[in-house]
Amino acid sequence: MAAGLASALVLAPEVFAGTTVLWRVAWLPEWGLDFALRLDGLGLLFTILILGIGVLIVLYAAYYLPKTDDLHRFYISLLGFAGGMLGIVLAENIVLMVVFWEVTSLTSFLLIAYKYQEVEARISARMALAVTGGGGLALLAGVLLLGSVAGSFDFSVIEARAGDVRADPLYPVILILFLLGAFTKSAQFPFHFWLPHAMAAPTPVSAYLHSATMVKAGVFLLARMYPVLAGTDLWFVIVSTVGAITFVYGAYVALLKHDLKGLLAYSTVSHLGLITLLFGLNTPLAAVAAVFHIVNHAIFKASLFMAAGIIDHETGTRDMRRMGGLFYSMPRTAVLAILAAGSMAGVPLLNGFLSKEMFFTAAVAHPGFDGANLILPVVATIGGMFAVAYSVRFVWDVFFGQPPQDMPKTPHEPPGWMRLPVEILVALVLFVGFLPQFSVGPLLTVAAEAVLPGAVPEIKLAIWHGFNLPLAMTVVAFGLGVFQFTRRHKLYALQERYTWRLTSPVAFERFYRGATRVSTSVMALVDSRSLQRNLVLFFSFVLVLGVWAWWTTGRAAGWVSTLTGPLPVGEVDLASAFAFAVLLFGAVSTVVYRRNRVMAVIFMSVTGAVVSLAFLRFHAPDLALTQLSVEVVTIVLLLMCLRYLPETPVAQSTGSRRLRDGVLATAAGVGVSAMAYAMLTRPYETIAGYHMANAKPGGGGTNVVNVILVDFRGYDTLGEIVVLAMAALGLHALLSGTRMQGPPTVALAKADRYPIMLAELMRPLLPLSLAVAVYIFLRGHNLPGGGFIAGLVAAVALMLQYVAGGVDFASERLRLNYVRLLGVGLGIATLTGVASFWFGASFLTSTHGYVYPPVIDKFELASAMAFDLGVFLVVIGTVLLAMTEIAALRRGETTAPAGAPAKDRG
Amino acid sequence: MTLREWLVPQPILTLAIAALWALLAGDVSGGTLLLGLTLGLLIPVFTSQFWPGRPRTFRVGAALRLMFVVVYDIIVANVAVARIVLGNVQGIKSKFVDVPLDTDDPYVATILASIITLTPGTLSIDIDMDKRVAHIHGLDVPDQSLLIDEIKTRYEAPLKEIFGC
Amino acid sequence: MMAHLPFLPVLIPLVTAVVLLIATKADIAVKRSISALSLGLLVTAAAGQVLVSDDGIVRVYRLGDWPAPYGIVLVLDRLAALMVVLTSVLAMPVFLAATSGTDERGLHFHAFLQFQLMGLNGAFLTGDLFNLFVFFEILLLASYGLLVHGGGLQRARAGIAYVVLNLSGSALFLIALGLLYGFLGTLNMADFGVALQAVKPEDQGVVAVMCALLVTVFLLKAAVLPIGFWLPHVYTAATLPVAALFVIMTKVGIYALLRVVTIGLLAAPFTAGLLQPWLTWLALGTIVLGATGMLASTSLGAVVANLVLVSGGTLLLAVAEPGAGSIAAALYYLVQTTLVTAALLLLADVLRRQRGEAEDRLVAGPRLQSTTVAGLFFLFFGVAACGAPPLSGFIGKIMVMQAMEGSAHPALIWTALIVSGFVAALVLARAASVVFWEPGAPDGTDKRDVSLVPASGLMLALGLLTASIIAVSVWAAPVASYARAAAEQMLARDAYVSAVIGDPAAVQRERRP
Amino acid sequence: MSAEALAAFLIVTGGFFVLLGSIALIRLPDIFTRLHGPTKATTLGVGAIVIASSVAGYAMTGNVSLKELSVSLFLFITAPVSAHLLAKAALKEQSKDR
Amino acid sequence: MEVLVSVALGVLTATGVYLILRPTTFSVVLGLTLLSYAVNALIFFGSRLNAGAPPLSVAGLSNQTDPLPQALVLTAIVIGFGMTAYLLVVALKAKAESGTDHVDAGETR
Amino acid sequence: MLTPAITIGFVLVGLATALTLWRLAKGPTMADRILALDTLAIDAIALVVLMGLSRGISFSFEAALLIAMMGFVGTVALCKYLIGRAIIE
Ligand code: NA
Ligand code: NA
Repeated sequence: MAAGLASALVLAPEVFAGTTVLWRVAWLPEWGLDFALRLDGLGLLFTILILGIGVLIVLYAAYYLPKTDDLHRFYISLLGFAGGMLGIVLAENIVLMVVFWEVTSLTSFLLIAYKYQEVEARISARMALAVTGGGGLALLAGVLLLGSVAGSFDFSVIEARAGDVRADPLYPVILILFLLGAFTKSAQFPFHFWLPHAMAAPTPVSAYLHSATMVKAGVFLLARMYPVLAGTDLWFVIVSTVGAITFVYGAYVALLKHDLKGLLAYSTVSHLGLITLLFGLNTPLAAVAAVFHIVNHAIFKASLFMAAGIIDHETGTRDMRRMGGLFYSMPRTAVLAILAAGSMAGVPLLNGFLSKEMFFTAAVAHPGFDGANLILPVVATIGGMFAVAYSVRFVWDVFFGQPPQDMPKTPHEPPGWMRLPVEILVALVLFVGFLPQFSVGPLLTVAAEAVLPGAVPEIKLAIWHGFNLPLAMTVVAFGLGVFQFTRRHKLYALQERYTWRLTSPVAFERFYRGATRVSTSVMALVDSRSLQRNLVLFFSFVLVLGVWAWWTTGRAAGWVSTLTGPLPVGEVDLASAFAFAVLLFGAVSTVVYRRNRVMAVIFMSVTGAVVSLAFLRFHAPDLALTQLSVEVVTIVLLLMCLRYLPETPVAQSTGSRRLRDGVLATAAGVGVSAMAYAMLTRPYETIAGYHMANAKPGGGGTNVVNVILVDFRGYDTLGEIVVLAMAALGLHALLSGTRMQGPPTVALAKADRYPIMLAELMRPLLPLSLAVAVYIFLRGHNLPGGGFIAGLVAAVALMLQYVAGGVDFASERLRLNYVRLLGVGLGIATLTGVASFWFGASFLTSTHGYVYPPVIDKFELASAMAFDLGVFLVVIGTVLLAMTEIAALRRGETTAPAGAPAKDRG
Repeated sequence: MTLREWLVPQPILTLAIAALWALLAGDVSGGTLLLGLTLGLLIPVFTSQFWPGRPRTFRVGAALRLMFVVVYDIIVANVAVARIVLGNVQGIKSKFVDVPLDTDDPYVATILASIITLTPGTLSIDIDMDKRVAHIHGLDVPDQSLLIDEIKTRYEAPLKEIFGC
Repeated sequence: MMAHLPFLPVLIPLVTAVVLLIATKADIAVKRSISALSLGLLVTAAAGQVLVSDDGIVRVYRLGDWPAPYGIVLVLDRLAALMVVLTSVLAMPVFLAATSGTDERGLHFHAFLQFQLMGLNGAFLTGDLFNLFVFFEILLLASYGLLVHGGGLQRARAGIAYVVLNLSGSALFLIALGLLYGFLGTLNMADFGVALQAVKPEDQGVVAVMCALLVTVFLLKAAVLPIGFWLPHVYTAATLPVAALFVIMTKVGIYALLRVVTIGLLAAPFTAGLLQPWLTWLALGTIVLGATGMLASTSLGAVVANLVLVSGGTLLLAVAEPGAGSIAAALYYLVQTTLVTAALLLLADVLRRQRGEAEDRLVAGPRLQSTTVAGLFFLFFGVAACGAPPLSGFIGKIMVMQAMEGSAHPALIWTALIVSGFVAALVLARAASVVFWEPGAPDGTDKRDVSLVPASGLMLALGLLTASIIAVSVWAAPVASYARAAAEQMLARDAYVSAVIGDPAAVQRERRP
Repeated sequence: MSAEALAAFLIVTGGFFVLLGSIALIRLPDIFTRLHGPTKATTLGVGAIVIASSVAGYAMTGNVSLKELSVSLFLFITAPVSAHLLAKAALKEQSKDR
Repeated sequence: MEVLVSVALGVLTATGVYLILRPTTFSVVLGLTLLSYAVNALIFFGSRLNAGAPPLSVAGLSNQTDPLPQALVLTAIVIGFGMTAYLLVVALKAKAESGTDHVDAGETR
Repeated sequence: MLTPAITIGFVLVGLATALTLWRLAKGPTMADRILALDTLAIDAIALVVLMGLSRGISFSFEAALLIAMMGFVGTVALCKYLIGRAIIE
C-alpha cells in the first residue's frame, strides 16, 4: 500500500500540471471492456485517501485484531478491497469501474462476515452484499447503456459527449441506474440500512470501508459522473432530495444509537447524505464543497472509528450507557477522540468546520433557494443541529458523565502503536483545519477541475469568512444541538416505543426466507416433480407449437389445403381394411387391458405383428423381419420383468385426469394423422436415386437397404450398435448387485420349471437355428437379412437354452463374458472402419470383391461383412446379457438365510 | 475321445445341418455343400456343450418308415378331426389318459410325445420320467386301452428300434 | 492422421470404450489409466481441431467416402471445434473427480464416460440430421448409465423420468425426421437448408410444422421453460461429477438449435422468423424459472442445476434473435458457463465428502477441514457463476447484454439477466454462509467418510477448471474473437453449403412417386 | 395334374385346414380340446400352403426351391412343445383357480 | 388407402401417448412401444404408398421403393429396442428401490 | 387357376384369423389367449406365404421362417410366465 502511495505520488506532479495520465491494456476491446486507467485530480485525491488511510488502518489492525484469528484472510480481503477501490477511482473504462465496484462489494461482504461465528455478522454481510451488489448491477446496466449512447466506454470520450448523453431519450434511465449504484453504495436513504449493520465487521474495517473509502465510492461516482450526468433538473431533484433526507435522517438516528459504532455509522450515513446533497445542488461551489467534505469526513471519521475501536478493545463494550468517565483512564485517546468529534460537529479550527461552512454557504447561495424559499438552509441547519447533538453525546457519554457501570475490562491506554494512526489523522484534522489552503488547497483544486466541466470557481479556503449567514447557521446549529443533547432522553423513550425494525438483519433474513418460501411454493406449483405432469407439458407444448406453426405459415396457401396434396388417393382393398381393423383392435385393447398385463402384452404384440405385415406388404422385407424379431425379444424381456412388478398396479388415475390425457392423446393422434396424410398425398424429390444407382457398383450389394445400412450410412449403424451395447451395459450396471423377489409363488416342481419336452427339443433346435442365423447373416448384403436379424435369431436360439435348462445349465455350457463379447463386437465393427485408413480412405470406406476359394463358387466378400459381424456379436451380447441379468435378479432367493431382509418391499 | 469324436461329435447333426443348408440355399452345388458341411462341423463343436454327450445309434431305415407312418397318420387323422370339429362337439368324449412308457431315455420319450401331439386326436400334456408315463389328452376317446395300445405299437416300438433302446 | 482429424474426437472415445469393455475384468487402476491416456489424446485432437478450423475453412469428412448429401459427413467448422474442445476440456476434470471414488460405485463408469464423449463429439461434428439423432441417442443412453451410476432410489426415480421424457423426445425427433425426409427428401443439414428454399407455398404450412417439431426436440434437451422441469431433478439425482459432465448436455440442445437455425431455418423466408415471436419469452421464462428454482433450492447441487437452467435461458436469447453479435456472445457465454457450473458441481462434491450426512444440502454440517482452499474455490466459482466481475461470468453477461441491446425487448432481457445474476449472488452467498460459516455439528455425530477427504483427483479437477476459467477471463478477447468468427462462419451459409454438398444444383434429386 | 393345379389344390386344402384349426378353437368346449385344433390342423394347413408356394414357384419359374419346407419342418418340431407348454399352463391356471 | 394409413398412424400415436401418460411404468413401456410403431411406420411411409418393387439394385428391376426410409427405420427400430430394454430395467430398479411401480416411484408430492 | 385359389386361400385364412382373434379377445383363460396368439402367428405365416404368391413379394419365405421361430419363442415365454412367472431361472 505504501508502495502504491509512493507511485501515486510520483505521478502527482503531472496531475498537478493538469495532465490526465492514461494507461491502457487491451482486454476485450471489441466488447468495450479494456483495462484502461486514468489518473486525474479526483483520482489522485481518492488514491491518496485510500492508500494513506489504508496504511494507517493496517498498522492499527495489527494491534487491534487478536493474533489467533486467521489474519491472512483479513489482510487478503483488505488488500483486495483496497485494490478494488483504487480500481474504481482510477478506471478510465467505465465497465472496468463496475468490475472494481463489485470487487469492493464482495470484499466488503467477506470483511463484514469476518467474525462469521456470529450469526449477525453472517446475515449483515449478506445484507450488505445484497444492497451494494444489487446496486452494482444497476450501475452495470447504466454503464452499458451509457456506453451505447456515448459510443464508447472510455470516460474521456463519454465526458466529451456529455451533452449528447444528457439529450438522449435514455438519459433518465441511465441516470437512475447510475444513481441506484451510487445511493446503495453510499448508503443513501432508503438504501442506508445495510451500513449500520456492516458494523458487525471488525473496527478497522468499519473505519476503512464503511466510513473512509468504500461508502465513498458512491459519492465518488457522483463526482466522476458529475460532468456527464449532472446539471439537469432531474439530477437536481433526485440527488439533492435523497441527499437531504439522508443527511437529516442519519443525523437524527445517530443521536439515538447507544452503540458507539452505531452512532458513528449513522453519522456516516448523514455525512454521506450531506455530500450527496451537495452534488445534487448542481452548483460548482457545492460540488467543490462535496469533494472537500469527502476528504474531511474520511479523516475525522476514520480517526473516530479507530478511537471507538480502542475504547471497545480496552473496555470490552461499545454501549455508551455502560461507559463514562473514560477521560480519566485514557486521557490521550480521549483528547484525540474529542478533537475528531469536534470536527464532526463542525467546530471551528478543525477541518470539518471548513467544509460545513462551505456547505452552508452553498445552501444559502443556491439560486433555486432565494430568500423566499428557505427550505435548504433550514434543512442544513437541522442536520447540523443533530450533528452537534450526537457529537456532544459521544464525547459526554464516553469520556465524562456518569462513572462506568460494570465494564468487562478495566480501561487503560492502548499500546502506543495502536494509537499512532489516530494521532496522525487527528494531526491532519488540525493541520487542514488551521492551514486549509496550504494543506489541501492544490489537491482540492485539481480534484475540482476533474469534477467540474466548466471553469472552477476560485476556491477560498480560509478559516474566517467574516460574519455572514452561514456563520449564523453554525451558531444556531450549535445552540440547538447542545439543547437537543440535554433533552436526548425524551427521544430515547420515543425511540423505544416506535422502534422501526424493518431494516435489521433479522428483517433481511426474514425477507430472504420469505422469498425462499414463496419460490418453494411457486416451484411446487409449477413443478410437481411428476413425470406425468412433465409429459403432459411436453406433449401439449409440441401440439401448441405445431398447430401454431401450421396456423401462421399455412395462412398463405389456405390452411386446410396445406394438408391435402395433389397425389391421387389409392383404393382400399379388403385385406388392408382387415389389417386396419386388427390394428385398431390390438392398439385399443392394449389400452383397455393395460392393467391385465399379460393381456396387454399379447394385444401389443398383435398390433406389432400388423405393423410388421404392413412393412412386408409395402416391400420392406428387412423391416418386417427386424420388427418381428425385435418385438418378440422385447416381449420376452417384458415378461421377464413383469415377474418382479406387483400383480395389482398402483391406483388408477382419476377420471378427469384420464379425460385430460385422452384429449391430449387424441389431439396427438389427429396431428400425426394430419401430417401423415399431408405427406402421403404429396410428391417429393429425393436423393435416393444415387443410392439405387451406386449400391451395386459402389457398395458391392444388391440389397440397397442393407448397403445403406452397412455402407452409405454405416456410421449410423455403428452408432446404433453402440446404443445397443450401452443399453446392455447400462442394465448390467443397474442390476448387478440388485436382488429382487417377485410376489410369492407356489414352489414349482422341477418338471414345471424345466419342462422336459422343451428341454429335450431345444437341443437339436440350437444348431439348426444357428445354421439359419448364419444363412441370414451371409445373404444380408444382397438380400434381406444381415447381421442384426441373424444376431437376434442366434440370440433367441441361445436364449431358449436358458429358458429350457435354466441359467446355471446354460451359463455352464456357454462360457461367454457378454460384456467382453460386446467389446469384441464393437471392436470388430470399429476395426473394419479403421482398416480403410491404411488405404488412405475415410472411416468405414468399404471394399468388396469376389474370392474364389477352392470348390466353392465365387463368393462375394465385402468388407462390410466384417462390419456386419460386429453387429451380429453385439446383438447376441446385448440380448443374452439382458436376459441373464434380469434372470439373475432372483438368484440367492432360495439360498438366502431365512428372515433375511428382503430387498423388495413390494 | 477319438479324433473322430472330437472332429465330428454329432455326425447326424452335421448331416442335418448340411441338409438344412442345402435346403435354405436352394441348390446342391459344390460350394453350397462345402459351406454346409463346414457349418455342420463347426456349429456342433460350438454347441456340443449343450448335448449330454451321447452320439447314439440311429437306424435310418426304421426312421424313414416311422416318418411315413406319422405323415400318413397326420393327414388321415386330420380328416377325422375335421369331422369332429364340424360335427356335434358336445357329444365328444375327451379325457386324460396316462400312457406307460417303456423307454427311460427322456429324448426318445420326447420324440414319442411329439408324435402323439402331431397326430390328431391326441395331445401330450406332460412326460413324467420318474413314473415313466406320458400324460396325454384325447379329443375323443371311446376306448382308452385301444388308444394306449395303438400308441405303443405304432410309434413307441419303432422309436425304440431307431434309437436302439 | 491429419486427414482424419475431424473424426478423431469420435473415434478416440469409441476405441477406448471398446478396449475398456474387452478389458472389463481389469483392475480399476488399469481402466483409469486407459481412460486418462485417451482423454489426453482427445484433448490434443480437439485442440488440433480448434487450431486447424481457425483458418475459416469448413472441413468435410466423408464417412465411407460417400459424398454429401448421399452419405454421412462430418463437418468441422469453428463452432464444431469449439464445442468439441469444450467437451474434451470438461471431460478431464470430470474424469479426475470421478477417480476419487465415484467410478467405483458401480460398473462400467469409464466406458460410459467414453461413450458419452463419443456421443457428444459425434453430435457436434455431424452434418447429417439423422446421424444427429443417432448420436443424441448415444449421448442420452450414456447419460442414463451415468445418471443412475451409484444406485439408490432417487437416481432410479430420476432415471425413469429422464429416460421416459427423453424417449418421448426421441419419438418426436423421429417424427420430425420422418416428415423431413418425406417432405424434402434429404437428411443432410446443408441440403436441408437448400431444400427449404425450394418449398412451394402450398407446402410451406406442413414443412413449418415439421421445423417446429424439430425445434421442440432441441428445446427439450436445452430444458426450456414448460419442458425443462426435468433438469434440476436429474442433476441433483446424479453423482456430482456426473452432474458436472451433464452441464454440457443442455448445451447440445442449444448447439443443435443454433445449427438448425443458421443452416436451415434462416435459409428460407417462411421459416426464418419461425422462432422469434415466442422463443424470447420462453428464454425469459426459463431464466425466471431458474432464478425461482435457485431460491427454492435446498442443496448446493440444486442451486447449480438451476443455474444451468438460467444459463440455458440466457443462451436461448441468442437463438431467438440470431445474429453475429448475439451468437458470438452466446458462444462465449456458453463456454464459460459450462466450465463454471461444472466447477461448482465438482466443488459441491468436495464439500459433500466432508459434510457427512449433511451432504451438499444447505444445512449446517460438520466443520470443514479445508475451509481456506475450498472457500477460495467457492468464492472464485461463485463470483464467476453469478456473473460478478471480474471473471468470465461477468464478461459473458456484458457480451450478451450488449448483443441484446438491439433486440425486441432489451429492457426485459437486461432486467432478467441482471436480476437472475443478483438472485444467484444472494443464493450463493447464503450457501457459502451456511456451508462454510454456520457452526457445525459436534464431532460425535460427524459421519464423514474420512478416507475420501483428501481426494487429490477432485482437487486437481478443481485446479484445472480454475485455470480454464482464468484463461477464458484473461484471454477473453481471443476467445471472444474466435466466437465472433465462429458466429460469422455460421451465418455464412453459402460457404458451408458449398463445402458440404458442392453445387446445390448438382445434387441428384429424383421426383417421386 | 399340372404343378399349378397342384399348387391351387394345396392352397385351398391348406386354407381349409387352417380355418378348421380356428373353428376348433371357437367351437370346442375347453382349453384342452381346443388345443387340438391349432396344433394339428393349422400346422398341417400352413404346411400345405408353404408347399404350395414351392410348387407355385416351380410352376412360375421352373426352378425347384424346397427351402419353404424348412418352415414346415420348424413348425412340426415346435408345435408339440408349444402344445405341451400350453397344456401345462392351462393346468397351472386351473389349479390356481381351484 | 392414404386415409386408412394416416388414421392407423394416428391411432397408434394416440394409444401410445395415452399409455405413456399412465402412472405405471409398465403402461409407459407399452405406450412407448406403440408410439414407436407409429413413428417407424411414419418414417417408412415417407416413401409413399404407391411405390413399386422392393429396393433391390438388380438389373431389370425398375420403379423400386425408396430405400432410405427403410434404412432409417431399421436404425430406429434397433435403437428403440435398446432403449426399451434399458427402460424396463430402470423400471425394475425403481421398483426394487421404492417398492412401487408408479412412475414417480414413491415421490411424496 | 392359381389366382382364384389364392383368393380362396386368403378368404379362408382371413376367416381363420378373425375367428382366432375372437378367441383371443374372449379367452376365457389366459392359456386360451396364448393359444390364440400362437395360432395367429401360424395364420400369419399362411397369410405371408399367400401374400408372396399374390403380390409377388419376394421375401415371404424369410418372413415365414422368422414368424415361425419368433412365434414359438413368444409362446414359450408366455406359457412359462403363466406356469411359474419366471421365464428363465
Ligand atoms: Na440387412
Ligand atoms: Na435431455
